Amino acid sequence: MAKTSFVTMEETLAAIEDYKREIMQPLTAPEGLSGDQILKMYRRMALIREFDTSVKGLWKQNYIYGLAHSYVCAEAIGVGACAALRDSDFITSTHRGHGHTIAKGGDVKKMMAELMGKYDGYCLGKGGSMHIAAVDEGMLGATGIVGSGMPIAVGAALSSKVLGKDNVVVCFHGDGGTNQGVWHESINLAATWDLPVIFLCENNQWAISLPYKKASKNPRVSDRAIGYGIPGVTVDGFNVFAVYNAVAKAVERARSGNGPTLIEAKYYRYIGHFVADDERYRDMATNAPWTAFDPVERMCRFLVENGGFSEEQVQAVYESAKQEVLDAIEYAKTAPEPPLSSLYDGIYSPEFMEILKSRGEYVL
Amino acid sequence: MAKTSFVTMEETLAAIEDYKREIMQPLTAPEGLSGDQILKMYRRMALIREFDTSVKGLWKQNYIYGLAHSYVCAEAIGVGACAALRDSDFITSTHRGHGHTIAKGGDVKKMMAELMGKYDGYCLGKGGSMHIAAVDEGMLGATGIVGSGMPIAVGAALSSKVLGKDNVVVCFHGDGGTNQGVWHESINLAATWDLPVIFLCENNQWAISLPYKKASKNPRVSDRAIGYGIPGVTVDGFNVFAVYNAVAKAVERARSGNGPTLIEAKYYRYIGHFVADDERYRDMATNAPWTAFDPVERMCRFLVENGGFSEEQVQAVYESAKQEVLDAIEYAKTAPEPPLSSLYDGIYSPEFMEILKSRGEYVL
Amino acid sequence: MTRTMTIKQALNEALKEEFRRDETVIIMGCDVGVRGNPFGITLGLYDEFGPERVRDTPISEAAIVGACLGAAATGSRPIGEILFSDWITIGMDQLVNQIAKIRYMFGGKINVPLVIRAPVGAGGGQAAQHSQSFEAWFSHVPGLQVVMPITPYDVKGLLKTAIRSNDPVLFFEHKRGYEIRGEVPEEDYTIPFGEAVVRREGADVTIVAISIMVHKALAAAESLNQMGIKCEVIDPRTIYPFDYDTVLQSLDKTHRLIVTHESNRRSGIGAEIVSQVVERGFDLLDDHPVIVAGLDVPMPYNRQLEAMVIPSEEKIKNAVLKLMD
Amino acid sequence: MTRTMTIKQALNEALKEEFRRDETVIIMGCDVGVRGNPFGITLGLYDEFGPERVRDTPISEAAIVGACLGAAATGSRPIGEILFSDWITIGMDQLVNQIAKIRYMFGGKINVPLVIRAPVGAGGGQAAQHSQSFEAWFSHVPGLQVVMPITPYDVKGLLKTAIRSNDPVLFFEHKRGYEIRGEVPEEDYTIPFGEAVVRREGADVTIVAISIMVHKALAAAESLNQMGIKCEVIDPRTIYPFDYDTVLQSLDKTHRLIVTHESNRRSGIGAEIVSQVVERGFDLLDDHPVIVAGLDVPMPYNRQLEAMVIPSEEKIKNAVLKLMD
Ligand SMILES: Cc1ncc(C[n+]2csc(CCOP(=O)(O)OP(=O)(O)O)c2C)c(N)n1
Ligand SMILES: Cc1ncc(C[n+]2csc(CCOP(=O)(O)OP(=O)(O)O)c2C)c(N)n1
Ligand SMILES: [Mg+2]
Ligand SMILES: [Mg+2]
Repeated sequence: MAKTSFVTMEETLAAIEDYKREIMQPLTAPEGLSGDQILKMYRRMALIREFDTSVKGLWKQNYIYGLAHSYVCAEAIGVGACAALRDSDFITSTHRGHGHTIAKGGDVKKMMAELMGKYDGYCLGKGGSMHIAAVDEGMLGATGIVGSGMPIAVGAALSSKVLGKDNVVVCFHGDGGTNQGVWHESINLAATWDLPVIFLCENNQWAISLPYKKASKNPRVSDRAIGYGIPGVTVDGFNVFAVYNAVAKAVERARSGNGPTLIEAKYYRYIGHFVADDERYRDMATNAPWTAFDPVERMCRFLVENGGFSEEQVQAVYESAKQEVLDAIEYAKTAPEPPLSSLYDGIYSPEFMEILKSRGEYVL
Repeated sequence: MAKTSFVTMEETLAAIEDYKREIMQPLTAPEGLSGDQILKMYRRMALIREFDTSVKGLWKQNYIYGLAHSYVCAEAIGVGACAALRDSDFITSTHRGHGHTIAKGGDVKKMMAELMGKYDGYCLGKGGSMHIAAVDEGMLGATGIVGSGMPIAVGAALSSKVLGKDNVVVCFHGDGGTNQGVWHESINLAATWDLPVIFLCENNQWAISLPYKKASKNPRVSDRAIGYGIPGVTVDGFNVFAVYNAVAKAVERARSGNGPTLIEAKYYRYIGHFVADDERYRDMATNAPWTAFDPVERMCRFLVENGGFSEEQVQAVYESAKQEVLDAIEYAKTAPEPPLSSLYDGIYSPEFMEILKSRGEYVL
Repeated sequence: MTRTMTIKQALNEALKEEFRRDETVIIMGCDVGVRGNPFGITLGLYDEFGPERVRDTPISEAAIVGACLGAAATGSRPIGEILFSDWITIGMDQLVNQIAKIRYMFGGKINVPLVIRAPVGAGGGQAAQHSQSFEAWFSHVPGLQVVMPITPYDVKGLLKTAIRSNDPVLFFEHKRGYEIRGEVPEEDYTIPFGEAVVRREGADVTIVAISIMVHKALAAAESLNQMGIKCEVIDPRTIYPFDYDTVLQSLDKTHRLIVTHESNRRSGIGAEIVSQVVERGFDLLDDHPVIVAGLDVPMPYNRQLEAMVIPSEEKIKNAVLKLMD
Repeated sequence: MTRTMTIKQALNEALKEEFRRDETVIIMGCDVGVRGNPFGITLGLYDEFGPERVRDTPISEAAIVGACLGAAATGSRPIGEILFSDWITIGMDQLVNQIAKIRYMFGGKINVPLVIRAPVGAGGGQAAQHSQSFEAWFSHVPGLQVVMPITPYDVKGLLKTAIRSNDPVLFFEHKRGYEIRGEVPEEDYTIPFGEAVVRREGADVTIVAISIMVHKALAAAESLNQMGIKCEVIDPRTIYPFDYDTVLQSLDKTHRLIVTHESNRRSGIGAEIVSQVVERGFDLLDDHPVIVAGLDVPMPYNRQLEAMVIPSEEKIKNAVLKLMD
């Protein structure tokens, strides 16, 4: 534990009371979601949980290079949001891209291969965890620079409008990201132009070592929507249906031409910031009380207690997700490395690379 | 007139009604301002008016090089704000720096010399209009990049706090500037750290050819304060006392350690954006109705009708300001050009320039 | 059929033709719509193509640049305008860390057909924040293309190539060059990137001149011609890709190189060109290459000081004379 | 008395000593306070100097850089930290258009005693947005100083000079160099900017190596020594000002130049160094200078591809062998 910590145990318990009183919403299935759809949501949550739990171990064993940020404890947000989208809709991501990729329907094999730097990976081994992208599934990519995905989402929404499509875009970002300049510019631009984009803040109350209360005087991110003249709402970020409902409403609004919504999904990062985080900046004991709201367990309980599913059914879904991740790991381990000759591929478009090569540039 | 214009005459008249109903405040002298102080405020407004009216002509005659932006019709804001400051307080400026310089007690001679590129100018002829600065008077300089003065103001306020001084800083910026990323970052940072800075938005409803309603969905800039957890207020920007009152209150708050305030002074730019503006982007006829609120005339009327001054007294003050500007023009015209040997002065500190020169660099 | 027109008109024509040809082309930036851009480059676009495709933006350069990327990645061909290239710094992260890298980072799966147009260049007392040219910076960033044409024919053909390209292009127009006149054919044409033009032939010295410096170099060459010195003046037109073959061919004849650009000397594009030339053609050189560039000073406002900083015809002439000595 | 310590420790010590010496020194950046910076550079500062002077910031790089300027202009000596130098792009306008120019624009009236610290460099699979070094960009901007030391002794002495300087300094630490050990005296000392160090003497080839490349160049030199080739390895330590005298003196002996840096080759600092050297000492050179630098590729994630891009000891060796051929 850090000698100095911004958050004491007392403050933690008080924050939990606040969460329970002001944010927490009961987990109730929304009208119009079939049992199958709900199980599919649970399965995606399970996939994320299993995937990102494996990543840490694989990183420690040196199968995964570089850095990796886990989506564990945020599963409800990505999955709730993407369940309200069509396949043809887009999302933009953050440094926590694994969860977004799975939530949007990405393939864990291709993702794990990418994390292991393999040629079968989503980015041919060139991106890794921080730049995971599943463009064909509408996941426009993770970024290692906080806030930098914001205007990209706005641009994708602009295309939708200008090209006369009816795609919407969900722009995921962290609470830390809300204090970047582009956050502001992007929301203002999208609001002014009534673009079909939903700004979804994953407020886990920390930006690495800085609690949100030390990063902004007003702890309620959604209040900022007022300044931009758009709706703003705070929802229970541990609750997949609460997120689904808020996003579904915002999607409807966006798709019908009425512009963006700012949604704050409040949860808590009760795990380390990234695979190598020693959390020396906080009292690790303060994490434990928050685990009571574990979104995956909560969903599991709901399914059995209120969802009309048997424990076995639910367990089987989880197990199949687990197996899928295990298969992905095996697959990725044996997948081929990128050929060295691929080094220059993709710096520019294929047709331009041709020209450059014919001039003697970028020839290995 | 532009074939297409964002603001019709009808909209203009409606906007004026809105202004009258929601924004306009009666011009009443605040408690605690002596007659002398009030006359001094008027004199500064007159100085600005005369100075910036002259600039256009001098520019056309090629006495002034580069670009220049007039503070005409904004006089009440700079003067009202700076009247609430101490000499030791700081201000940061925009591209409309002439008014801010005069309002903070700057010398029109040195400023006019600067505009004419002379060595006696505030910046030794190196800055010109767009970079006018009167550092000794606490005017930390104009900038040609919209929004870029914001974090500088925050830094000056930070110094005040860290060094245990009790200076406050007024950060002037335009409505156009509110949509820059640094605007957001700066206000958030200052709010979080309770820094002694007042963000004063000069909302003239235009950013060159773009009306504010096309730049932001919520036309009320002060609403954004909510998101940052600080007070936000909109005042009559044609009214020197309304601005004074709002700033005085914010200064008190800031000086006693309670952090920033966002003040929106709403007025209207019924003149061209800069010396060479043909205003082809709007119907120039829509300017006229706004001139009814001319802040200098309004102040003049107040002084005579309610201020207890005779018409002669008020006229004499105006005339003396006018004369001061005429003198400044004469002075500047005959002031010496910078010696060519001064070219490299000030790229780095004198001591570092010495070192560089001894190495054979920056030797003319 | 060719007509004579200004660079400004050629740019405007290129934009209109591309907007007509391809409905996915859009433009955004401060004052590009109703005002038609301060220099008049986009005049008439708003009226012809409407507010969906011609977008006046708030002053949010980072978001503009980033939104261009998002739009490009999803099927549009956006053109972003930054009114003075000095302010590209505000959108620098989007440009350098997203736009230039996104195709590569994501395994080649994203197309980035976008153009950022920005006037560069000094003169006219615009001082330190409105006078810079950063082509060297952007040529340092793999993934970007950098274009700096300076005749009406070239701006039109290269802007069309830029708009049709599937890679991000920085298109730098010299703000003191908008009134330069020249011939432009009526037919549609494009100009490939990476092909320099020999603007004047000569056997004594090779002058590689960037953007507005082409015209100053030609003037210097003309005056040197009267003294019997024959300069070859090369306009590379694009900074990346860069046509070193044409430069080396010229050096094979002249054996002397001058590179001239308006941006600062230190770590400027001249340094890159010299370093490439010495690597590729050291033995062609009789003497060391000379760079005639902007002095390493923030641009001063005063007219006389400004004139000292901006490289002139005179300075090129003197450099040639010294080299021929 | 000297002790052995790591670069990380030397930086930490320099900071603590300057904080004790001068109450106007402050630091701000993401995670510099309670966490003591991800690499541990600022460990202990928060506890010793408190939250007024050691400031954890929101993620607002532009405001951080700009606030440093405002603070510097009004009597503080701020140190701003950008966790990866790649993200300086976010504060680029404040850095290039305000910080670098404000003294000059305002006629010399504003002091700018500030330091921006930022780790540079590649390796470890951090991919395209966490691996870049932009020293060439900043040396292109008059008004800035650029420092890139790579021994514990140098980082400590140069950081102190930077903090005490009245001009803005970009202080680039190589993130793969934090554990490099070396001797550091106990007494207070500073190192002037612009003085290179000859790290190894040799008469055959001069290798100018930037930052981490110094260590790779030394390793290459050692191995070449066994083949009878004597390399002189020069560590310039500061990029601007740059010590060309030491390089030219060396070339007077060796007549062969290799410049090596990790940042991209194209328009990199190597190009600037080569262009200056050929201008100042063309006749000293027997052959063309060679630049061994990062390939012009966004940094790939995959370990093998990454290793192809980052310049290695091997590549330096090969370049020397080819030059000696
Ligand atoms: C521009 C930028 N500044 C700093 C960092 C270092 N960094 C990586 S993640 C992170 C915290 C992000 O916080 P938040 O947006 O709340 O996302 P979270 O990690 O909490 O999900 C920081 C500071 C970065 N990647 N980019
Ligand atoms: C970053 C940047 N973008 C664009 C411009 C061009 N420009 C100069 S002034 C201006 C309008 C500024 O509007 P506002 O902030 O409302 O100030 P006003 O001129 O209305 O007083 C613009 C767009 C600029 N100088 N800087
Ligand atoms: Mg967070
Ligand atoms: Mg305005």
